[in-house]
Amino acid sequence: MQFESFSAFLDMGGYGFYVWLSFGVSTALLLILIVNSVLGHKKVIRNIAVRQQREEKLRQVRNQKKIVSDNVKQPSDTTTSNEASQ
Amino acid sequence: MNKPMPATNLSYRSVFALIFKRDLTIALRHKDDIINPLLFFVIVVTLFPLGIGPEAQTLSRIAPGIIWVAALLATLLSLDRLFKSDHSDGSLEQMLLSPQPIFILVLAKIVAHWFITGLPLILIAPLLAVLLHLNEQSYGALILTLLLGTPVLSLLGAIGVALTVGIKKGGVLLSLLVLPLYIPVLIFATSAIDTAALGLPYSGQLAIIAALFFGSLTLAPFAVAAALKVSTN
Amino acid sequence: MSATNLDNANLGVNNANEKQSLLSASSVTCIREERLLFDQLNIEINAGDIVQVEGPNGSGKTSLLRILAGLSLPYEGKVQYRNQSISTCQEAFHQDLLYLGHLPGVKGEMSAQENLQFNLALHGIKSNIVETESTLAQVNLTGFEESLASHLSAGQHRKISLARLYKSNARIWILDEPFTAIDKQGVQALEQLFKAHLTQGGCIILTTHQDLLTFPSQQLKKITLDYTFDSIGE
Amino acid sequence: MWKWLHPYANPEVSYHFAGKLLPWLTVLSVLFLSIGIVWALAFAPADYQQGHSFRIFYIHVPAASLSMGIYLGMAIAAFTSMVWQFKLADASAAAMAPVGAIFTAIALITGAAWGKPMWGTWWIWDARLTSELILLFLYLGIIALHSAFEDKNLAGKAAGILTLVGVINLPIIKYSVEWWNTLHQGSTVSKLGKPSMTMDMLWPFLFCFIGFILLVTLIICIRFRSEILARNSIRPWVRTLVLTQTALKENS
Repeated sequence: MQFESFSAFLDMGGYGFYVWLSFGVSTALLLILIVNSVLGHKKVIRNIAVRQQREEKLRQVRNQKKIVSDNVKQPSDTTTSNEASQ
Repeated sequence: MNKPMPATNLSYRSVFALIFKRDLTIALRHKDDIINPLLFFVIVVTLFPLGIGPEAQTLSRIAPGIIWVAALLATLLSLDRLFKSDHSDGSLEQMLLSPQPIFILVLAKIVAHWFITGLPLILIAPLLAVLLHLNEQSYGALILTLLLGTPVLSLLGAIGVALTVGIKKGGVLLSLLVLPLYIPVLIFATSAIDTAALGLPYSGQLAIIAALFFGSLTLAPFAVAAALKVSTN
Repeated sequence: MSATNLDNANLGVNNANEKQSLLSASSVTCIREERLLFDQLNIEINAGDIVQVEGPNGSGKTSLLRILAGLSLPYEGKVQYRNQSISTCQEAFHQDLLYLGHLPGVKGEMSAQENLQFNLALHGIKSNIVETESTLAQVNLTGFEESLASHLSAGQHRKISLARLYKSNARIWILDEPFTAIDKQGVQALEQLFKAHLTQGGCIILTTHQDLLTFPSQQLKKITLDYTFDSIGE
Repeated sequence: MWKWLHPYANPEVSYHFAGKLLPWLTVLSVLFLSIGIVWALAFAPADYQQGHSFRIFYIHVPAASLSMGIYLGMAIAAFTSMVWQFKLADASAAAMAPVGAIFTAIALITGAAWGKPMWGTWWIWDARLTSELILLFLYLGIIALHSAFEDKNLAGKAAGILTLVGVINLPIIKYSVEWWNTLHQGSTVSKLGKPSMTMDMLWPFLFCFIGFILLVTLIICIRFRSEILARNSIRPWVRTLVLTQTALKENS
């Protein structure tokens, strides 16, 4: 231990302000970065979940429309590719 | 009645000439693009004595820095027109899809841009140097550094424009991307002018700027070509 | 550039004899703004084919054309020009390609004639004033040759860019909505031009809202894209 | 030669691999950093010239070297992505940029706080501080470019080009700034030197340094995972993963 008392430790031989400023700001910035990273991960998951739900809704609406229009007129199936994969 | 197989490989020189001529024609018919950055350059330089005070000694001390920083900002201001209009009207796509090497297309556009914006700056700089009481021994260094340095600004700036051309509010971003890259040119150019004022040889600084010029001349067009492909994607 | 290839194309043949397709896309997947536009798309385009890409807005028609032209990279899959990846034979591919996108690529500061001349020169086609005048006449721009493009309308810009088709020696034409802002007569003239191009061994890929009724159904292929919300099939 | 790398080129595998690393990295970085920082603050001897202000050194130097190191890592990632079309490399570069920017900021702030008692002024155009400042600008440019593009893949490519241009320029900038510094400052101001370190200074420094490296790896892993998810959001594995995660959250 380099210091005789806690107040001496805080004082850092007169340089206390600068030393604690450096360590404080660094800790604060790193904490912000860590919190931001963790929250960012959750946000990405939430965004994907929200979009998934929205797309599910849209898909249902479209399917309903399709059923209605299919009933109205017989579809002529000239289509390829993506429709088949649906 | 087969269509003839295209034999459309132009020589590099004629591709270069084609693009260069086109860009100069467009610029000459749209003179604002030439005049506005130049006016900006003049106005920024004249603001400094008003802000700092008219003492000849102070002004001549900071003249190299002012002229160079103003030239840098004027170049930055004019960079936008390098690819922006071509991008928004679709001619950039056409150029990228032409059978000509993109390297040459890009180089021709940058050289044309320098002719339109860099060269007028160099021509008007001695006039502004008079206003700022630049040391008489420094005029040669000023012209030489501008002659070698402003092409570097155009070349490096082109990378930034190529990266931001597809972005809606790319203007501010462009300065953030490009200005840090300009620092070495600024440092060596102003130092060369300062050294010249002392009557000392400044060929060392000039050689470094020349090296920067050749380095960016060979590398920048590739970076620009890659960036344009991303931007038009 | 094998002669047999061209001869086959000349007959309008796109059957089993023709192995080397002019342009082909294999299992191409495209994603835009985190949405799947199309997945594992396979396209083969031979000389003499005209391919119409259909689909509602936002279904990825333009994206598909841009991928075929090599402007955009697909998320997965590859595009080949005569069985070679278009990135490895870029120069040869670009010589044989004419792409007209949404944007006409016409500079307002240049006259109609200069625009056409430049666009042709970029593809290595030298043209003098008489030639460009007659070409511009074919798209009904007689009298506008000297006027700056900025004084012309959007439809006229379109025509300037379409004028290139008459002088082009590229075999692959990729045209995004070529008929927009073109009147009925112009459309008919263009269809004639398309037919001539196809019989000369070219191919056309286009998007349009018009029905291309004048083309026989064995010549006209259709690709229909749909607005989907799928995830990529693994 | 690169065959062993192949499984990690799969986003799903790397996502779960990075996930497995997280607890280890957390424990190790907390361990090393707490030992290192306590040692540095309370037990390491004071410098005979700079006194206790020397303790700032234990953050400043690791932060400064990491800020450069992360940039180098980003450049390597950008290069691999460009040459081998290795999409995960873009994701890792995107994960590194903000971390690097924060460490550059830490190096700048601690440098200023160290400079104040040493030089009597917060800011001095010292070569090292100036190039750190320019490095910060480069980082901010890359981050801004990342966020300016809607499409993450395009953003990665654009930022990759900028990173490579920056990495060619960085030595030139550093050299020019150093040269400029000696030209203008002369020898009147002593630089933020590396004083001769004794062994009882070196040990806490090593602990801090390793601790910071582990922390950087940890944060990059967290961000890397988010980047993978965001770039593969239409893959079925991401969809099922998101579904199970949200289901878990709703149940708890």
